[in-house]
Amino acid sequence: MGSVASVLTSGVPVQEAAHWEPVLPGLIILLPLLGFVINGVLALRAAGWSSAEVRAGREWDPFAGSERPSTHTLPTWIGPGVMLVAFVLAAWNFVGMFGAELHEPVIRSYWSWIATSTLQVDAAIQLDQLSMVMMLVVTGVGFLIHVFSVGYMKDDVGYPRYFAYLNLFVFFMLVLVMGAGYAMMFIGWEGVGLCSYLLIGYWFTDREKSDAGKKAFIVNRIGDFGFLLAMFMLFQAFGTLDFATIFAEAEGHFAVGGGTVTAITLLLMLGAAGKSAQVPLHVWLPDAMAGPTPVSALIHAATMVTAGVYMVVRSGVLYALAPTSQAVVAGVGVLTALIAATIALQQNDIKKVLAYSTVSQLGFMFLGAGVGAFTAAIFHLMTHAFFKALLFLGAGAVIHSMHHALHKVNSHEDAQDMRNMGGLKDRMRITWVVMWIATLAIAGIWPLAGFFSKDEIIWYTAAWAGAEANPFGGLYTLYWVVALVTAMLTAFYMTRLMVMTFHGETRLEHGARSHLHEAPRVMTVPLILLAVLSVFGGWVNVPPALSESALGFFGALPMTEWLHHWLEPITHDAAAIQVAALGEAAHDAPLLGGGELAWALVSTLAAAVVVAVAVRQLGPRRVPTAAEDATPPTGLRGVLYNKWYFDEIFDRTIVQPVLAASRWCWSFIDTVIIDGFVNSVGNFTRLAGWFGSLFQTGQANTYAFVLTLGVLLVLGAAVFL
Amino acid sequence: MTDSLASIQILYEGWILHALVWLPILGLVHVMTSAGERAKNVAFWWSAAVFVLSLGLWWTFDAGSGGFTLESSTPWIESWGVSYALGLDGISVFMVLLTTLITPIAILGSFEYVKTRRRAFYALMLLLQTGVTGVFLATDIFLFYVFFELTLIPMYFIVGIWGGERRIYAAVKFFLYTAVGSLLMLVAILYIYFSSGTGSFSYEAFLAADLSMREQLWLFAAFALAFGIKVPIFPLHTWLPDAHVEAPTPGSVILASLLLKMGTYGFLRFLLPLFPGASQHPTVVAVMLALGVAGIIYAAWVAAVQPDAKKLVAYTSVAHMGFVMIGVFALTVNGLQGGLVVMISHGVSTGALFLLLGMMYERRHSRLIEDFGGIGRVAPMFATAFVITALASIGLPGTSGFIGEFLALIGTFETHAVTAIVAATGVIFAAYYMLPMVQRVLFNKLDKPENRSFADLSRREMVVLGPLVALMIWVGVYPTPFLERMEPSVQVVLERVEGARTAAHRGAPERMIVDAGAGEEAESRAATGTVDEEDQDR
Amino acid sequence: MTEIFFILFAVVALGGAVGVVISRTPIASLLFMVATLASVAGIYVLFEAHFLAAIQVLVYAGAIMVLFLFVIMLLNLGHDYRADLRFGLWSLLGFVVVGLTFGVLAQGFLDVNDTGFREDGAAVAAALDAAVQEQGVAGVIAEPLFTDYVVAFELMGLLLLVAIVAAVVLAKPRSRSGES
Amino acid sequence: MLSHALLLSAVLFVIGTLGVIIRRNAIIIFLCIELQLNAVNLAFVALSRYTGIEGQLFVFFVMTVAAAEAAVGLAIIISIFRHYKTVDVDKFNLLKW
Repeated sequence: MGSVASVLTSGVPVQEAAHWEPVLPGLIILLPLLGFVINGVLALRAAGWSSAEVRAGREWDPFAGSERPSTHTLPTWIGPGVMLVAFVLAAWNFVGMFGAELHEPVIRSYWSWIATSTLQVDAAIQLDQLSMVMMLVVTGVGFLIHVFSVGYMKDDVGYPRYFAYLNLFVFFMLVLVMGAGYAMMFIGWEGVGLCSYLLIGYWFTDREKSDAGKKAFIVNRIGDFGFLLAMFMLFQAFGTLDFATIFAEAEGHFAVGGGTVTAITLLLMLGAAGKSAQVPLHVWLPDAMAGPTPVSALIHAATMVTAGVYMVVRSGVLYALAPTSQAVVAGVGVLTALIAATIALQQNDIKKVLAYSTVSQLGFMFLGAGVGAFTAAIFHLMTHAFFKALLFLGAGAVIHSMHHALHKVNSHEDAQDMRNMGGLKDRMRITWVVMWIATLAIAGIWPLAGFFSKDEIIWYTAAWAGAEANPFGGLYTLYWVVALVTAMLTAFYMTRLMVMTFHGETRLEHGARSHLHEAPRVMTVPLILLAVLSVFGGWVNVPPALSESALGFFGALPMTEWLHHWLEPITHDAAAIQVAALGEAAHDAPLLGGGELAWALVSTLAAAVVVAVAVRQLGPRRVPTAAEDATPPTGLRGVLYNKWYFDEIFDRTIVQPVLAASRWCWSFIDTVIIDGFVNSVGNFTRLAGWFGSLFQTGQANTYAFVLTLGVLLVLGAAVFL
Repeated sequence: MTDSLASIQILYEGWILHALVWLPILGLVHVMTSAGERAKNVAFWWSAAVFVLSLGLWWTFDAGSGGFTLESSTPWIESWGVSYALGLDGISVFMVLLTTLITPIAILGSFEYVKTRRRAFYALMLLLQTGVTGVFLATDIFLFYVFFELTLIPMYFIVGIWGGERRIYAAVKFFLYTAVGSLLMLVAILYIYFSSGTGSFSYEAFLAADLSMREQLWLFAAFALAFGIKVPIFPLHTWLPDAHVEAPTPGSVILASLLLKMGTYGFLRFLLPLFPGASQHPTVVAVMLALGVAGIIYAAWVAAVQPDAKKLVAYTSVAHMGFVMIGVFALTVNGLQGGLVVMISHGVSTGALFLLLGMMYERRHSRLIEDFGGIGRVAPMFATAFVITALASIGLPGTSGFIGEFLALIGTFETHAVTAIVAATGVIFAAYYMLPMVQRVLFNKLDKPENRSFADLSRREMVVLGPLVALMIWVGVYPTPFLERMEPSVQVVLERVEGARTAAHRGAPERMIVDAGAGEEAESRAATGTVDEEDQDR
Repeated sequence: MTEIFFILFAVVALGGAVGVVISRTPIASLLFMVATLASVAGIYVLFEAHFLAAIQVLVYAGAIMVLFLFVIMLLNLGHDYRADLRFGLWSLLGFVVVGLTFGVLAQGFLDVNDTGFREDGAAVAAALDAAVQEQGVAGVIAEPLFTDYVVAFELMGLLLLVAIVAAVVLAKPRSRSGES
Repeated sequence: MLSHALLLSAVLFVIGTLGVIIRRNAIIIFLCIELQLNAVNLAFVALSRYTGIEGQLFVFFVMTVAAAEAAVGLAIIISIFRHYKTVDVDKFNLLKW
């Protein structure tokens, strides 16, 4: 992003506005695939050696020879290398598009994928402002995480396999983001589901980890079910699945608030809820922490989970046409944010806290998309990608060194449990500093990135709550209040995390303390870069109301509302429809009134107060280590600790009944009824045979008797009939 | 390139279909005369040769107007009007190619598996290939019926002799189940033969038979039962798990990939065209869709709790065929094409799955899922192939499974939205039954010592799985050549059913004049305004 | 007049028949059988079938019953008598079925009027008596026997021959197969 | 008179049949069969009076058959007796499969 600022100021020659030729867009997608293929081959080769060793009874140790095993060298360069080239290409195209004031999306179709007489789907990609932003985030943050992974996964046996999966994930994510229609998006949609399945279950020999992977895939599949149905309805209505035609003809086909469009949007929301872990279908994300930490950073923080938000923003026109589903999206978003924030308060596993924090922030993004502030949602998505990735990678660094330390004294304490940490700030200085930056950013403290994006979402919720013709005005006000509360909660649990991990005296065993060391440079450099982005990322889209004020450095920031202008061609139609449907957004908040600037000041000051209070309160308190704190909390804290019992509820109401039904179907219907009938037909014939044999007694008399019976019957028939 | 194509086409004109049907018999003779060990190689090379020969069909087959191409008909039993007639159209070309592809692969896959009476085994496999190819190519109903019954016998012996413990029960059950169905069909065939009055068993004669709606409904029921057992449709499926569990691996592969397709092919070739009135009848369609959906959900649920891996995969076949049924009876172009693609992708993916299970059985002599665990650590190539095949089976986009299921569902949605919605839940249940198996076999701890010596794929096994995996991905990524070739034939079938629907709506008399003569046909078609179809009565 | 004779003969015949069935020893049932045959021959006479009556007594009572007597003597069955009457379910069923058969036969025969099935029954009877007057009792039978039914007559000869051969083969102790 | 005769023949026939069913002794069964034949002959003769001489002719044939049958039957009984040492029908059930 830094390079962008430089290009902007140097004033590159603006190509003629009308037409802009993308530079090798196909290559951006192809590169990660290439990376996957090469790394895949390397992985299979390495796996071949390791399986040979395992078959011979020994464990395979690639580090036997040099410090740097042969299997690691190539993937180290190909994995991140491919990402770097893709990022550079994306940036280059961004610069090109930046100058070209593009209005119509550029669509490149490579081959016709499905071609029946009524359904025509091309393998086509679509380049416009929205997909460009997403591509930059995916490849940019992706590249930093790849570099971090080099350090993090250094002593893992399946190193090439890890990078193969990571590249495959980026490939599918790009297909999702750059797809020119719902069908292409669906390929990426399920593809990233597959990669998250493979990466969560990366250490597949561990049963819980592969269970977590399976759970993620099945829950995603439930979301994809909704997405599929939405696609069928779209095909039914438009006869095609391409974005261009659908969004152009949407207004013609649907009346505002019409039945089908609401159904379509709700089903799309179901798909988004599955993928972006919103309330009913969020259960898989916390378990997904079983995967390696960089995976959590890339997939479960920065890119995959934001796919749902991207899809909602991309189908903005449809959502604008269905106010009810907009209210539902916003409602689900804010509800998720609240629930996840409350759960995060009681979690002890550092990654679980961050996981619930992600779910909560995603809730905010859906709130933004729900109320129609699509730009705000994308803005928060971008800034969130920066500081959440930073938080996860920081946590990864902490876990890495904790693991290393505990390993040295070979104690079996959980390296991820915050109750075993404490006082790491003097050992891991850089990580501590960058983590604080990220925490302040996510808490929404001025001037960091989080403040601008989250504040804009909260403000738009308030603004649209006051819109004249908004049928859900009251509801939006409630959303606004809950959003404010959740923002405070976020500040609190993040500070709790920082305090428990870095402050106070270390609860680590004495021997292990000396082995705690700062992460190697290959891990800290991406951390620092992300920290820079977390600080300056927010200045990309400073709202006009704030840019002149103190909060906006009195106009010094060059790119006020840049992102808004940038995404104008995408969000323009949706905004127009929304204004027509709900009327102009109000200029001051409901209930207490006050402008955007006022409320921005209030929220950032409140956040600052919460952080200060939390540091002062939690700092001195002695936290029991994991061993001592055996009894799980009870009462309200217990409910939060047990994640509002979502897992148990789903297990008892859905999973067990289906399993029981399956067993019943097999044992009863299949074996007893159907097979029973089939076998009984067989037995019936044997039975008839046995009955017939009764008459063959062998004595002449019985035959005489039967003979007479026959005579009787014949005579009787002759005489009487 | 095009003129060489033309030359191949001319080259292929008359004899190719007959060659495809009867070459395996020559192979059979050669196998019987060769020594025991060499039998498998001879059989493999013969079927591979037939496959290479059939590849020519892929390029020379011009879909044209959807009717039969490369037709040839010589009288066989004069007095009854039975002719030995073969023909190829958009629907059967893929089935024939699937047959010629799967048989050599199944034979190659059985090199280590079959140890006793090898000559007889491979002879039966080639006989089976002839039977199945005959079924797909016959355009004379009598000849079709002969081949339909012929395929039963080798399969019966393969399951009965080389099978597992309860093979006799399974083989007898399989044979009786199918025989009962086909006898009913024979009755129906004879009924049409006599009522059509043309005194010939040819497909055109049967198409021209004008049957009242009541007759059509009864005949539909008879045919549907015979093919329903073969497909298998929901309540008639209990022979499949037994047959699969007890059958030897190559038997299972052929059974899953080819024999099930004869059922669904029957629906497309006979039920829809011969009884258009009945097949578009609302209650009939409702019943068939209900059975199809029930099959999908029921089979998925039952599959999830199977301890035996082969039985699990057998039930998944029932689920996949459920998709074909809803696709076919949605009576839309997408539905039918979706059904056809599911048939192809199921043939490839389930065939590969059974081969993989066979390899597991060869190494560990057990089919129970819990006997395995952590195979991924010990056999990475095997694990990769297993995961790709499993993904194709549950229909991940980018694999053939998805194309079929997506088209079938979208086709069904166009006419029967609710059915499509319920059937779409099958997508979730697909993951519900497949992923636990993949996890319990490949992932989890490598705790059992026997699994440690689980050898990875040998070169032969890679050659067996290679083409199947490649086909799964090719159809998933670039299905257009398949869709183009099947399109015209599907249109022809649909027009017949459409024609019947408009005739029924216009309150046509009880005895529906479906196809009496060109003149009337043109007039009735012009009346309904659909495009005039000259080659309708070729 | 003939009515009384008929009743007499009928009673004797019935008594004999019942005797055959329920008598304890084969010899007794054999003698009852002879009595029945004789009374039936009497009835033949009442129906003007004099020749047949003679044949009945001569062949049936004389030859066949004697043959039976020989067999009974040969197998000296007389003394080892056991109650071989069979009671129980089977005989009950037997009675029922036989009773029903009798009911059906009786029903069948009741609607036969006095002159047989044909209307000109009486005329036929008269013609028959005239023929008897003219050709004699034997000639009446001989004439059709040797003209229309000569084939049947020859077949009868053949049948008897076969029966004789069969009887000899069956009854002869099979020395070869050591069956004796 | 005719109907009485026919009734008599019916009774005789029925008694013969009953004898065949309930008696165990092969010889007695044989006698009962002869009795049945006689019943039929009686009916023939009774009716031949009013329907033509053929009736009597047929009785003639029946008698021949009866004779032949008696001869063969008794021969069988003798050979069975030689093997089983009894003529009780229940003892030999070769007919049972």
